[in-house]
Amino acid sequence: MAALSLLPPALDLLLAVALLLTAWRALYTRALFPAVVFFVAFGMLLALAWMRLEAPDVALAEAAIGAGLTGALLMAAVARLRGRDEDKP
Amino acid sequence: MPAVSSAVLRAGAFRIALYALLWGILAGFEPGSWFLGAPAVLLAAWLSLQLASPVPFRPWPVLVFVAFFIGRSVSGAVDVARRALAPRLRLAPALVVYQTSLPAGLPRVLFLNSISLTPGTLSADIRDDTVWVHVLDENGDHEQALSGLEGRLARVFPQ
Amino acid sequence: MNWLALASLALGAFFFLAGTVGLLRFPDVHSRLHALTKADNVGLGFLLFGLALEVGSPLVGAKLFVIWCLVLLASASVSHVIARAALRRGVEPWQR
Amino acid sequence: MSASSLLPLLVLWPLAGGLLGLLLPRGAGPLLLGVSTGNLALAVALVDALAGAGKVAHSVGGWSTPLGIALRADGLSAVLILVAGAVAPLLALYASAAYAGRELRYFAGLFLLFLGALNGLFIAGDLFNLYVTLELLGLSAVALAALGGGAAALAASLRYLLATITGSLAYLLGVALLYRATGTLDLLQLSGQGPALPGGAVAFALMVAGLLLKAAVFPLHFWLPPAHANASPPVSAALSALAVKAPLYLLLRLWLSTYDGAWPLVAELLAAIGAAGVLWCSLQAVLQRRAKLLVAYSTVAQLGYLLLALALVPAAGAAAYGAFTLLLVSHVLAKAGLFLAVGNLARRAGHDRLDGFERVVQHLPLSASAIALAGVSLMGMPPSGGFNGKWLLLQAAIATGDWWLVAVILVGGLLAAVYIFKLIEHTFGGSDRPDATALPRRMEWAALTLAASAVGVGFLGQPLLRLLGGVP
Amino acid sequence: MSEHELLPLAVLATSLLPGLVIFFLPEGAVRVRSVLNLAGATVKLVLVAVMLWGVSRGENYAVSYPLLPGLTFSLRADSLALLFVTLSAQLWFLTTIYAIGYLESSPNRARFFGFFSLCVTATVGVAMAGNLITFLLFYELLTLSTYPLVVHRETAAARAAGNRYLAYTIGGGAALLLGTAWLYAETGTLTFTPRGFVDGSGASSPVLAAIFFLLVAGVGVKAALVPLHGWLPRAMVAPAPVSALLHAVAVVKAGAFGIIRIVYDVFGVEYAAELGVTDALAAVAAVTIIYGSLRALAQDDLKRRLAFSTVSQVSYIALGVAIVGPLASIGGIVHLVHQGLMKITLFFCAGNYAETLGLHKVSELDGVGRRMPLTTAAFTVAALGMIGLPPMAGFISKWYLGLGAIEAGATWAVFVLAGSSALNAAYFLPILHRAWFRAPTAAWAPVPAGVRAETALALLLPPVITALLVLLAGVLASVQYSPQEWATLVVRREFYAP
Amino acid sequence: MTIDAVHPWLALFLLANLLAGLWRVLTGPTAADRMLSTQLFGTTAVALLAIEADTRAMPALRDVALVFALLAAITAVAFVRRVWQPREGSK
Amino acid sequence: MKRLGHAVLGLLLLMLAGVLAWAVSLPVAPGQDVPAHIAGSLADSGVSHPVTAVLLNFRGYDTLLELVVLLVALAGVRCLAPLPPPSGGGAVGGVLRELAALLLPVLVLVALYLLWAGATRPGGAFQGGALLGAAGILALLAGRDRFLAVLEQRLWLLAGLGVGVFLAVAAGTLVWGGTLLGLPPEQAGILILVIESFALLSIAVTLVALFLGTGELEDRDP
Repeated sequence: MAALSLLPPALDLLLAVALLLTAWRALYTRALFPAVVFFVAFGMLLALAWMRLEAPDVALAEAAIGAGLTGALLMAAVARLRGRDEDKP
Repeated sequence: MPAVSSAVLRAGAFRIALYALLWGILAGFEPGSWFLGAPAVLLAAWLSLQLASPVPFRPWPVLVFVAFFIGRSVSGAVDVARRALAPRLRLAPALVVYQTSLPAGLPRVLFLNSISLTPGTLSADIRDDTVWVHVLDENGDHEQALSGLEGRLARVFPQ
Repeated sequence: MNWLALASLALGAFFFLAGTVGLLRFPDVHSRLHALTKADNVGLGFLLFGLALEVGSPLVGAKLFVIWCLVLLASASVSHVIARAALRRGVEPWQR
Repeated sequence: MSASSLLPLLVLWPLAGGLLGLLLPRGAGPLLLGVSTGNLALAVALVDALAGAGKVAHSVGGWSTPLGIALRADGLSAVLILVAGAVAPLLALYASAAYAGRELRYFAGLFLLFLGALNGLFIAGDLFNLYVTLELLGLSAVALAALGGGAAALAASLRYLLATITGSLAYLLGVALLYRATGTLDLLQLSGQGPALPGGAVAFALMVAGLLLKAAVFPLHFWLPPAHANASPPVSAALSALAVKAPLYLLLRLWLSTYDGAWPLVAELLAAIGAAGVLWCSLQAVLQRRAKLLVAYSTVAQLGYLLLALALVPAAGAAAYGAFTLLLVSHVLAKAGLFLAVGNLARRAGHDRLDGFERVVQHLPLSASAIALAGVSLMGMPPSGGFNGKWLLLQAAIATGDWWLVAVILVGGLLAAVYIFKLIEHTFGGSDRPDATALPRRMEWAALTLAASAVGVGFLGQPLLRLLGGVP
Repeated sequence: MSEHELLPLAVLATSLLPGLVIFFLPEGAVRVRSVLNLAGATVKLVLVAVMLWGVSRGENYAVSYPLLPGLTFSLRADSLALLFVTLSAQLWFLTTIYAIGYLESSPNRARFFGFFSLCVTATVGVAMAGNLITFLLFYELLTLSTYPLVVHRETAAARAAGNRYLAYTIGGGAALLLGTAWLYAETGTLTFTPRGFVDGSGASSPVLAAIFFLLVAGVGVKAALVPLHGWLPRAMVAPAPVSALLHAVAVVKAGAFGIIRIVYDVFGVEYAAELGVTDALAAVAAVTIIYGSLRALAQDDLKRRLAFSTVSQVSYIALGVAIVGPLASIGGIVHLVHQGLMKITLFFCAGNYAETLGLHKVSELDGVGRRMPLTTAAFTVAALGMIGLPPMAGFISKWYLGLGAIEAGATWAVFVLAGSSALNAAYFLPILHRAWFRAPTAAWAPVPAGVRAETALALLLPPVITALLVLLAGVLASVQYSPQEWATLVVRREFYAP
Repeated sequence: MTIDAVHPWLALFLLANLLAGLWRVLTGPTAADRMLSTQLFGTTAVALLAIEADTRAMPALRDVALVFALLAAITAVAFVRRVWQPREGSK
Repeated sequence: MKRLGHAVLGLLLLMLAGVLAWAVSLPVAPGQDVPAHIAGSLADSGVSHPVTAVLLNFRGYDTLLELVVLLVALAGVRCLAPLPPPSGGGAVGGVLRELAALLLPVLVLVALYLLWAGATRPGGAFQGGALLGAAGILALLAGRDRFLAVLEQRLWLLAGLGVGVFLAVAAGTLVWGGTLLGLPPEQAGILILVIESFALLSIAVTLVALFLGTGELEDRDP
């Protein structure tokens, strides 16, 4: 069972890695579209992070705003900047 | 006031019941919840009627279809898993064309969605009655699988 | 009951894995869509089924079922629209 | 009106004004001017109240902490609210000439909401409330940055948006950790507790990282120059002068109060970052070929000074704290004036390339003077607010024996002189262009007034320091 | 606020306010501008005279305003300050007249006269600064207000010269700032005190020596000490009144004046000597004197020759200060005034040649004495004064310097002075020879219609007056209120006061 | 071994799975390929939330899962309808 | 070299993540008595659920500011110079139309459920409004945009209503009670419901308008 008690930290570790990774890529990816996708992923992961922090109300808000709407909004924004960098790495 | 057809009335009642059930599931059938729940259900039902005209269906074939669908889904997943996890990719994708006779609207959309969830097929486009289906393995007998699926759906929605 | 739940959870996890592997290994958008729609949804179904068994409350089970249905609907629709958009944009499906 | 009610009013008033600005179909200009002037009156009233009491507080909803939110103002809050309040009517004046129609309406709404957020942030006594105000401030800044801009402004503000949201989230994560560890969000109750808390260091790192990103401190400044340079002049002025100061203010509060100035390493790190920022971004400013980019890089460089001052506060005390405040105040005024003035030049020339300003000194003498006066403060020449801040900073650095910082401060001042005079030099010479459009005079006067007050505050060092009070 | 506080402020205001108003006057308002300028200059002269009279009777004129804790803006009219204030007030008056004539039809005059007035304000501020921080304040203001004058013509050459000027002076300002900040950190005060305030402050000698060099390097840039002189010859692209002002009154003198203040009122000349820093200063000054003269010899451009002459001559002041002793000090301080009078005459004359006849080079001056006798006479008086011939003012300076050097046992300095005088003669006498004794090589441009004298009156009067002053300062050297007597008053305070 | 003990492993596994999906965002090649991983994220997040709701006895997390499920399609639909429209000249 | 850089960066990220994870897994403070505090004051707050009580009463000020955040976001998008509207592109497919028909009623239902849930468990106007907004966006994307006409006419009124009502309540409490948002206990419940409902509507409208940007919705500005 000792190994088991290490699991939650491992889970948090993985989550933190994912958060940092997506945040970093969202900010530093030159092309706009991949950056936006990373940001959407970041938002979803953040909802999971709030879950781990035992803040279900924040998680709920994050799920609604971060996971669902931010994506749509950013897509609409990208559409307005068409012809820049979609489909490019 | 325009006459409300019996089909609409029946569909309305059915949908109210459905959404009430949903509300109940969400709110845990708490009595106090219906204070806001009842208007919510009515609103949802009204909206639903605005968006989709009533589609008559037969209850029993629905259940048959659900069972069939779940079975096909699982085998679809198994199929994909096999292909994904195999050491060498065994894919021979192709686009297949299929003519459907299902009525437009819910039946046809259900058909398209079911195609995507059953083994080896993915509905990729539709124009008029022609469905483009993307298949993972061009060697399978897709025509038969698709018509089988279509047949079961046709039984759910009588024309 | 317990073992059924466990098996169901394991199966769910397995399909999730398969879905991800497919997403990474398959050669083009269309075939990746196959992997996502089929494997992940079924994986989620098994997982939720296992969890529902575990909890044993019909209300929770029903809620989980509703969730699954919604995911199914969303995922099938999304895969169709993406495949359609890909075709209409002129992305040719990969061929051997 | 009791002094305590001033605090909520400072938030409600501009917020209500902003809402009206968005709702009302016309009358945005007078609304903007009226509300921002009213806000200045409130700020002055607050300063007046503080002069007697030293501190003012208000419990929102009547709930005591940790349940409710407390609003508090001390000397630092008052100074910042005052300077923001003083800048606002001038920016409003400028904007009411620079914009018209729907642009003016959106500017009015957004700018007043921005002002409300700023006030709210400076009086917030609660970590989560600080987060919300920070978010409001960041978003209104992004919105302003995109206002009326073309595709370049839009792309820049999108990146600004991503940066500011990421920054807020990092800060929020840190707040969540603190809350988990203590069960309170109140700054007073948390004061001094930070370092000893389990996870306190991580929370600190998260919050600092988020704030530094939001403040565009080198090397997290990448988003600032495009965003500030592509915005329209009153917006650039508001952003460069005010928006980026708020996160630094918060950083100071957190570090000095919640964390009690803990960990010498933090001081060293902040100083190192600040120094690198001063040098690198001053150099970047020198190398720019576009005036607004030059000014934007100057902002990042000046933020480096603020960070230096901040880093010295635990060791040097009042001198560094005063340096932080005076540098901040003078930079607010100087940078606002500078951006407006450069905006005037650019508006006349139709672009902001340095080598095509076409003898503007002849046609826009007031704007050229504004550049010079703002430059005096930015270079830290006496008499100016910038000099006072730099003097105190030098004293602090000498007192702590940080000679390398002394060198950085001086070299930074020299580089500032280089880029300011590069700007000034390009306003001389070139060919005449009599066909260029004339500018409304108040656009020139607003710039000049701001720049002149950056120099003028050099004579208000003593009263400002008295209002500021000791290191909290 | 008493008159004792008001007067220093009023002296500043007489040039500051007209300057600020002029900025906002339309370009065409020539009359208003001229009246404002001259009125300001006149009032300033009167006020300065009042202060001179007061100070000589022991009155104290001072005003201060706190800037930061421990930091004060402070103006004080002590005898040394008044020496410089008087010089700049007089010369500003004359230069204003000259400039009005010189720039009669050129563009951007509002800007020019605005900055011109600011420049004088800064100079007066430098003179009356009661502590190092106020000194620094006006010193930097001087930099800023002279820059637009240097680039006034807006040509590429002017802007290049402006950039170089800034590079030097801003760098100097930084050194001065560092020295000041460090000094404050070490001693806790910056107030100018007769015989200095650093002695006994507890700071270590090496630190104080370092501070001394920082401060002197800071002011040395403006004083054009070699090797910090590079900006000066280039700044010659500016209009003649600007050159006159830069060389004779404002910039260069502010630097030299700073050296005096730092040595006397910050360190105290005896303590500075104890630290050993005066020897170094004397050496630098000596090198500058010789180097500047040698370079002047090689210039054909008249204004450049005068510029290098300035480099050389200003260091007489530094030399006088650095040789510890009352007589040398009198020589140095009095030269502050004398050099100003002489050099401004020379630049006025050079400007007249350029403006009236379009002559810029030494080699073009053949026979100019016949065409412009008054100008050339004024030039001659000033040039002879520069060489150090009695009864011109320059003789007094060199006399005291020489005596002082012997008194202090620094005989090497006498050789420096002699050498320099020889060099001065070598680069001035040929000019005089050409002007008076050679036949003109080309036909002169005709005298403009409506001008009766050899050139416009506004251009002619100022050099004639300053030339007369050069003569008077030499002849009446021992009359009360003469520069020499006033310098003696200053020195007495430094060396003999209790 | 109780069944609860499986949950952390399961969650860890799913999270690792999700992380692997990030690779697709990085490499593309088409914008749609990148979008696919957000679909994967959505489904996985629902699963994770359902598991945690059980493990931590926080039924509210199921509402979060529900919201995820409801909104799973929106981003992708917005993508298709706004960003990834047919190019000019394609069939 | 680049590879090495990536490796180093990866390592750094991993370390950073480790620290973060460690911090998250720390035990919650034993002395934390906030829930008890809240329970003690709940009766006065007008709502039975701690979270909503926190959001709307104890921390109502934060909620007000958050509503303003949304408004700012909307203004930010709407103030952009009108760009060419997004190419509507191909026709809406049948699948999408049906998806909307099936999902929209459920979204509305769940949105209202969340509003109701707010009184007793996590949920409330924000989450509900977000879902309702999402419903609007989905409807738009699926070509079900008849409701646009209403938005066009009354956009700022609808979007500003939530903040307006809230600000009015806040100002009222400040003027009459001397305390910002000091809700009288007897009326707290109904006031909160009023605020919540308007907020729900405004949030949804705001989100939809946000999505629309400047292209499709005719700007009714002077």
